[in-house]
Amino acid sequence: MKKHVVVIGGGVAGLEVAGQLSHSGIEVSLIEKESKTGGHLNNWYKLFPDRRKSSEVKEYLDRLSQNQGISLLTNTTIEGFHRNRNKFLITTNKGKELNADAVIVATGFDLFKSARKEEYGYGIYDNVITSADLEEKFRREEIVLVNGSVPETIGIIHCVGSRDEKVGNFYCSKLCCVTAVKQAIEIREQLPESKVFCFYMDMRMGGAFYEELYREAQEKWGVNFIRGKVSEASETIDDKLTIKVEDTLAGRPLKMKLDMLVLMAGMEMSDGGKKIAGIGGLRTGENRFFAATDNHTSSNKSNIEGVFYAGTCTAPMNITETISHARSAVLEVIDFLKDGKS
Amino acid sequence: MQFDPFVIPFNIGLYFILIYVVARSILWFRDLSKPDKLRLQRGFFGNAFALSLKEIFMESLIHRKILKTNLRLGYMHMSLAFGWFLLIFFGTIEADIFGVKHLNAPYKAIFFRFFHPDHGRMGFEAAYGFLMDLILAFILSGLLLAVIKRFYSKIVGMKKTTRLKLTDRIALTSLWLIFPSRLLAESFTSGAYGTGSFLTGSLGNWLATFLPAQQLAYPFWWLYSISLGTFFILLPITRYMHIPTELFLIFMRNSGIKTGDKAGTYTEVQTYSCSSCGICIDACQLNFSAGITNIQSAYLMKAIRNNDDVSEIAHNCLMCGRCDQKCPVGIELSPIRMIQRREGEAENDIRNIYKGYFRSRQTVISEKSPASVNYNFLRGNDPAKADILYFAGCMTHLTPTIKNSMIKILDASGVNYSFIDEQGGVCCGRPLMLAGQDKEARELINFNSQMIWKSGARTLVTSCPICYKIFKESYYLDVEVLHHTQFIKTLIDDGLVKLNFLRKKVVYHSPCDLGRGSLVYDEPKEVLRHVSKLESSNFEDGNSLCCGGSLANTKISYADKKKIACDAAMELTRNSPDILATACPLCKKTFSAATNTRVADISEIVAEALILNPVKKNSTIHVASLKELANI
Amino acid sequence: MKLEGKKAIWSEYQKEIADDKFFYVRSCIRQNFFPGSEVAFLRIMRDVLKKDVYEHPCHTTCSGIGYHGDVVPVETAMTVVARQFALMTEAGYSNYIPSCITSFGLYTEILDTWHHFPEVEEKVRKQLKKATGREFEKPKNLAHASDVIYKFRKEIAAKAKYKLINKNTGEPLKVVDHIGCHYAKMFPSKGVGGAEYPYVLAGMIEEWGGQIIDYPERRHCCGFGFRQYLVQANRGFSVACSKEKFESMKPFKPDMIITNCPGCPMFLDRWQYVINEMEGKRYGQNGEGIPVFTYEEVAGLVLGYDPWDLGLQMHQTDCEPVLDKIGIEYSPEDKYNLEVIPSHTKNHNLINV
Amino acid sequence: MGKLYDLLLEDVRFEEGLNACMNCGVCTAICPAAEFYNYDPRKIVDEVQTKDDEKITELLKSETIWYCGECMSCKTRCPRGNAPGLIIMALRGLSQELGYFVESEKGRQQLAIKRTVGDWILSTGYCVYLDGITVAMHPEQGPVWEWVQENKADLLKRLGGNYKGDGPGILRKIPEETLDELRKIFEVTGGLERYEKIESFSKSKAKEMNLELTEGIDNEYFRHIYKTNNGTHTR
Amino acid sequence: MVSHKMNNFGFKISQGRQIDYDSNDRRIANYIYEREPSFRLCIECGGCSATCTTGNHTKFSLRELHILIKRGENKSVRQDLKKCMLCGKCTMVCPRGVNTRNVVILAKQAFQKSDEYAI
Repeated sequence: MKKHVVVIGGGVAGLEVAGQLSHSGIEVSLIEKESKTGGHLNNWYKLFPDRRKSSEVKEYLDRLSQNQGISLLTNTTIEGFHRNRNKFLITTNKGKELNADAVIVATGFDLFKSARKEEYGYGIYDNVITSADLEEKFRREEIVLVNGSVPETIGIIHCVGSRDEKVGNFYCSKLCCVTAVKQAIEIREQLPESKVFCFYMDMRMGGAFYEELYREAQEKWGVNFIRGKVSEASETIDDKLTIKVEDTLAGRPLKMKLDMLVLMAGMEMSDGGKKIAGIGGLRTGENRFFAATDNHTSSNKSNIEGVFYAGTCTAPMNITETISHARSAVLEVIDFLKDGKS
Repeated sequence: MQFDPFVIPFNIGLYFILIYVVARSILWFRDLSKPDKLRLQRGFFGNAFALSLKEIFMESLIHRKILKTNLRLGYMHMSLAFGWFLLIFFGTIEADIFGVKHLNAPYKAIFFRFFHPDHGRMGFEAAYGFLMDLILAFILSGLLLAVIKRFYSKIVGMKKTTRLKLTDRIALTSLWLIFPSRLLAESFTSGAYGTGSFLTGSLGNWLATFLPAQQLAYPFWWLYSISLGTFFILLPITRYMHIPTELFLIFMRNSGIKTGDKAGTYTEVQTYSCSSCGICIDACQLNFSAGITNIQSAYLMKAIRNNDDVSEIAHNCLMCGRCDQKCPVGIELSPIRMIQRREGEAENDIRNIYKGYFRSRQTVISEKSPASVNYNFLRGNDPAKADILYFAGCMTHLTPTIKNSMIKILDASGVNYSFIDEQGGVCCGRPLMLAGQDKEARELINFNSQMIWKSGARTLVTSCPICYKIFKESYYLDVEVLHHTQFIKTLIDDGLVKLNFLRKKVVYHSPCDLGRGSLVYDEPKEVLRHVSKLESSNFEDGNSLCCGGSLANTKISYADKKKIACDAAMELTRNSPDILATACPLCKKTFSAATNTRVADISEIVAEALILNPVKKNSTIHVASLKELANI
Repeated sequence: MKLEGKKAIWSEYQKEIADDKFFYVRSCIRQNFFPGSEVAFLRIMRDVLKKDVYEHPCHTTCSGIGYHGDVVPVETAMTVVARQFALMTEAGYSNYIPSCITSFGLYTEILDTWHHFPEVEEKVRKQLKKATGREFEKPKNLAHASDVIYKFRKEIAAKAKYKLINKNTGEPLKVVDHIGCHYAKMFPSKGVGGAEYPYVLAGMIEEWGGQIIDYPERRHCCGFGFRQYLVQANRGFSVACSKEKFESMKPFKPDMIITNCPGCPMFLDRWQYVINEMEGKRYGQNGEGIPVFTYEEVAGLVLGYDPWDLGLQMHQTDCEPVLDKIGIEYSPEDKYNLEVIPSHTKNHNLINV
Repeated sequence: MGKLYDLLLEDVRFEEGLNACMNCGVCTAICPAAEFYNYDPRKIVDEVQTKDDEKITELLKSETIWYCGECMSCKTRCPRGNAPGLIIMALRGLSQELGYFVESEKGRQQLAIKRTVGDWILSTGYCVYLDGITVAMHPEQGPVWEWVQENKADLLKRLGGNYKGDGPGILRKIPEETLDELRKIFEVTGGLERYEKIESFSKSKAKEMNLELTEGIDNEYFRHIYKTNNGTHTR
Repeated sequence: MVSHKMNNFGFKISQGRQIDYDSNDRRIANYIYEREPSFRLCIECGGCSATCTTGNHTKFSLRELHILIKRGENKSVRQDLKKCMLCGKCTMVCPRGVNTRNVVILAKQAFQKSDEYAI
C-alpha cells in the first residue's frame, strides 16, 4: 500500500516537500494553519536580490503542489502527536486523526514582534513600521504616512530583534541586511524625491549578488548607510521621529529627524513550531529553532526517528536555501520509508 | 591691360594679412621676457636662423615629420603647403620674366594668365606653362585627399579627425575653392585663346567645345580672387593661423626659448601653431582605449585659442607625453597643459606662482622657500649619514617586493647607504604639482630637501619614476639623482653585484615619467639584457604606452583606467613573454591587475638573479663612476 | 501616538509592591532640599492610608552618592547597605522602601549582584558581622516610595480635594514626568512600566486628573551625574542636560513637571533659574518657568495640604502658576512665614506610629 | 599584557559589565556625557577589551574616564548586555588605587568629592549635609537657597523636620555609636584605605603643582580642582 | 532678550557635540557627488586611512573625513583636508574604486568656492 506522510506547514518548504513527495508517489497530507498556503511569501511583494515578483515563486509552488496525491488541510492545527510503533498518530483541531509513516515539520518562522523593541516605539509612534508593513505598502504602490502625506526622509533600522541579548536573540537573522537594501531601493524607485538612510551594525551581504545590490543601492539610488545601532526613537510635536544613533565611524553621536522609520524585523522560531516541539517532544536549540541531529551531515533529521525538518523552522534561510533544504528532506524521507522500517 | 577690378578682393586680403602678421609679431616680441628677447635676437643673427630656414623648409613645407608618421597625411599637407609655395615662387618668376615689366605687384603673379591670355603657345613659354600646370596638378591631388579626409578620414589612415567651428568651415571652403577656381579660370581663358598646357590647356579646349569659354572665364577669375581674399581675411580667427605662426615658433624654438611654467608669448605662439592635424588624438590612449575623444591636446589648444573653460579638459589627461612626442609642430603640449592646471588652481586661490614643473634656470636662484602652512605637522628627524640615500617613495611602499628587492641589492653591493623613508616618509610633491597645487608641493619639496641635505649624501636613488622626475626637475639638490635602474646599471658595471642570467623572455615597458618624462630609456634595458632575454615590443622608448595608472588624471573612472591598462598589457604581451618588466611601482601595480603575465619591476628581476657572496664593505670606487654616469 | 501600545507595555511591567508594614529609609538629598516631601509621604501613608511605616532612628545614608562619586568602594557601599537591612531585620520588617532613587538603584544593583555572585554576599555578611556584629535578612519586597504611592493612587484619588485640572478651561493639566535614571534604567523589570515608558508617575497623574505628555528627551538624564554637579567646574555639563530637556519639552507647553528622584526636581528647578540668568531663556508659559514637583508634593496638593506645609516655598521656580490653575487656596503672605507650626508635624518627625 | 585587565576583573562590577562588545555604538548614542563631552563609551569599552596594558594605563590616566555621569542609560540598551557605566566605575576605582587619577584634571577632582561627600558620610552619616551646601560653593542654588541657609533651623522646624534632634526624622542627629559603626565598616571594607589613597596621591600632586593643600576645603589645591576647567573637555 | 542679572556661577553651559544632521549644510558633499559619483561607493573599510602617507605622520583619517563631509560636518573637515599630500596611495588600495584623490581635490575646491560663491 501507499506510504503516507504528513507535512506540517504550507509555506515554501511545506509546498516544495509536498510537491516532490507526491511526485514520487507518496501520499501527502499538507496541514496549514492559515486559510491559504504560501506562508510569508504572500506578504512579500518582490524578492531580493533580483527583485522579481514573489508571486512568480508562489505560482511555481502552487503548480508543484497541484497534485492528486496531496490532500490539503487548511485552517488546521495539530493538537495531538503520538507515535505507536512505526506509525504516527496526529490529531488536528478539527478532531481529524491522521496516520502517517513519516512526518515533515515545515513550520517556518515568525517575524520578530517589533513592539518588543520598546525604544523604537512600534505600535506607539504612528510612523514606525516593520519591513513586512512596508512590503504591504509596496504592493499597494503607495508609501504614505498615517496622515496621508508622502515621506521625504525614511530611516531603516537593521538587526531589530537579531543579535540582541535584550530580546533573547543572540543570532543573526542573516536576511535583514539584504532585505533592507532591497527595500531601500524600492522606496527610492517609488519615491524618487525621498532620502533613505540605513542604520546598520555590519552589512552582512553573504549571498549571490547581495553585495552587488548593496553597491547598486549606493551608486544608482544614493542610499545613505550609517554604521551604528539606533538607540531610541521618539515622536516630535510635528509627528516626525527623532532618532539617536552613534555614527560609529565618525565617532560622534548623531541626531536626525525622519518622517518614517522601518524596522528590519528578524526571524524567530514560529509559535506553531514551538507548539509542536512541545507536544511532539522535538528538541530545539539555544536559538529556539528546531535542532537537527547533525547540522552538517543531516540537517533534516530530528531527534525522533521518522520526523524530519524542512526549511526555516531550523534556522533563518532565504527561499533558495529553503527549497534545497526541503528537497533534501524529501530524500531523507524516501530513504527512511524504503528502509522498510515501517 | 594692367589692372582689373576682380583682383581687389585678393589685394585687400593679402595686404590685410601681411599687416596683421607684422603687427602681431611685434606684439609677441614685446611680451617676451627679457632673456627670451635676447635669445631671439641672438638667434636671429646666429646659426639658429639657418637652422630655422632649413626646418621651415623641411617641416612647414615638406612636412617631413607627418610624412614619417603617416605617408598619405604627410603627402596631403606637403602638396598643399609646398605646392602652393612653388606655385607662388614660380608664378612670381613667370610674371617677372614674361610680364611687361619687372617687379610686379603680387596679383600680377597670381592672376598671370588673365593678364597674359595668349602667353605660352610654344617653346620655353610652353615648357614653363607645363611646369605651372604640373604644380597645380600636384596641389589639386593633395586637395583631393584633404576633401576625402574630411569625409572619410580613415582613408588617409587616421582614426579621428578634428571637429571644426564655423569660421573654420568658411575658411576651409574658401581654401578648397582657391585651386579649383584657379584651374577653371585658367582653363576657360586658355580654352578661349587656345593656350595653356596639358592640364589647363586640354581641359580648356574640351570645355570650349560645348561652353562659351570666353564669357565663363571672367566670373571664375573673380571667384579665384574672392576665395583667396576671404581665406586671408579669415586667417587670424581660424586654425589656419598656424601657417604663419609656425614660422615664429620655429625661430623661437631654435633660439632656445622654452615654455616655462606660466603663460606667455611662447605658449601663445605654440597654441596658435597647432594645425589641429589630429595626430595627438591618434596618439592618445584615452582615445583609442577608453574612447574619450574631446580632451586631447588639439582640443586643448583650440579651447585655449577660443578662451573656453579648459578646467575639465586640462585635468582629464594622463600626462603620459605621447602627444608631445608625436606633435609634428613640436609644441610642448604637456607643459602647456600644466600651465592650465596651475592657472585653474590660481583661480580658486590667489597664489604667487611658484616655479616648479618646468623651470627656466635663472628663476631658480631668485626663488624663496615658503614656510610650511599645510604640512607644519611634519617633524624631520635627522637621517643617518651615508654616501647613498635610498628613497623608496609612496608607491613603492605599496609594492613591498620592489622595496625589499632594492634593499637586498643594496646590501649585496655593500655600498654605504641609508633608507630615508623606511618608516614611510613624505610624498615627493609631484602628485600635488600634477594637480596644479604647486604651493603645497613646494612645502613637501622643501621638507624632503632638508632631509636629503642633512644626510650629507652624494647620491639619491629612488625606485619611483614619479619621484625621480620631480627630484631631477624641481628639487635643488647638490646630489646626483638616480633611478634605481640607473643605479643598478652602475653597480653591474663596477662589478659590485654578481648576477646570474635568468632564462626568461622579458618585455620592457618604459614608464612615462622615466622614459618620455626624463629620457631614461637605455639603462633599464641594458640591465634587463644583462640578466634575461629582453625582447622588443611595438611600443619602445618614446612610443611606449602609458599603463593607465597615472596619478595625473583625476577625471577618468577606475573602469577607464582599467581599459587602458588592459589594452597596453595586451599589446606588450603579444609574444607571450615570461615577464612584463617595468621600472615603476605604479605601472607594476596597474599592470598586475590587467594581465596574467607576471609583472615585475626590474629591481625584483635583478634581486632574483643576485648571486649572494660577501662583497667587500664600504667600497667607495662606485661613487666616482656614479658621478661620471650622472653626466649623461 | 497610540496609547494602546503603551498600555500593552505597561501591563507587562507590573512589579510586586507590598501592602503594609514598610521599613522607610530617608534620602540625604531630599532631607536637605525637600524635607516637606518626606513629611508629606509619612502623613499620607499614616494618616490617609493608615499604613504601618517604620523609620529606624539609627539608619544612615546608603553612601550611594559617595559610591557614584567613586570615593566609596563597592564593598563598602554593600556593607553599609547590609547594615540598613540589618536594622530592618532587627525591627522585624521585610518590606523595604527607600525615599531615594539613587538608594533604590543601589539596593537593586546590590541584590542583583548578590544573586549572581553569592560569594560576594557571603563576604559582605562576614564584613558586617566583623564591623558591627550585626546580621541581616534580605528584604522580601523592595520598592521605591513612589511605587507605594503609585500602588495607592486610587485611594488617594478617592480622598482628593483637587484634581489636576485647569479650573478655568476645564482641561487636564499637561504634565511632564521625569523618572530618576536609577529607577528602572539599570533593571527595567524593577520599575512600574519598565525603563522605556515608566508608568509609576504617569499612573498617578492619570488617576489624579492630569494628562501626561510624551516628548523626545523624556528619557534624558537631568544631568546630576554625581561628580558632574558636585564639582563646580563640571556644572556646565549638568545644566546642559536639563536645558536639552527643557528645549525638547517647551513646544508641548507643559504646565508642570513631576519627579520621583531626589536630585532631579532640585536640578530641574534650579537650572531653570540659572539658564534664565545666563541666557535669559524661560520655558514655561507667559514668561514663567515650569514649576517642578515631587510626587509627594503633588499628592499633598491633591489631598488639599497647605502648599507651604509641603515646603513649596523652597522651590526657586515659583509654583504659584500651577496652584492658581488648579485653584488651590493658599495665603501668599505666609509663604516665607516661619512662625506657624502646623499641628500635624509633631507626630511625623519623632515617633513611629 | 593583561595585568591591569586582571586587576579590573577583580571588580565584580567589571565582571558584570563586560561581555564581548561589537561596537554598535548604542551606548554612545544615548549617553548624556557623549552628547556634551569629547567622550565615547564605545571606544573605552573597545579599548578595555583589547586587554592591552598600555591602552588601559592610558585610560586610567586620561580625562575621558571621568566624564561619565553614571546614569546607566547605556546598560538599558546594550545588545550584548554590557554596562559601560559599570566598566567606567571599575576603571575609576583602579585609577584611584594606582594613583593615576591625579594625572588628569577631572581625576584630581576626586579629592574635592572625598573632602565633601566622603567626609560628610563619616562625620554626619549623610552623603549631603545642609551645613556643607554653602551659598558660596553653590551660587546656582539661587536666592531661595540663601533664604534657606539663613533660616534653616526655623524652616525645618516649620516643615516638621528634626534638624540635629534625637530619634528619627529629617536631618536628625545620627547617634555617635552609629557613626562609629559606619567608620568601622569603612575600615573593614577598604573604604578608609580608598580615602587615604585619594589624600596621599593628591598631596604629592599638590606639591608637584606647588599648590598649598591643607586640611579641609579652604586651600589653594581644593579651590583649584573645584573650579578649574581648561575648556578642552567639550567641543 | 531679558537682561542677565547674574552670571558668575563658575561654569559655562556646555554646547552639544552631536552631529545635528538636519541643520547641517551638505552642499560640499553634493558638490563632490555631482563631480565624482564614486564618492557614493565608500564602504568605510578604512583601507585609505591605513595606507595614508599623511596618516603616518599625524592624526588624519580620510575615511573619517569622507563621512564627516557626507554628514555636513564641514568645519571640522576643512583644516584637516589641507594635510593631504595627494600621493594617491588611497586610490590605489580602495576596494570600491573610489577616486579618493579626486574627492580631496574637489573638496578643497568646494571649500574655496564656498567662500566666493557661498556654496
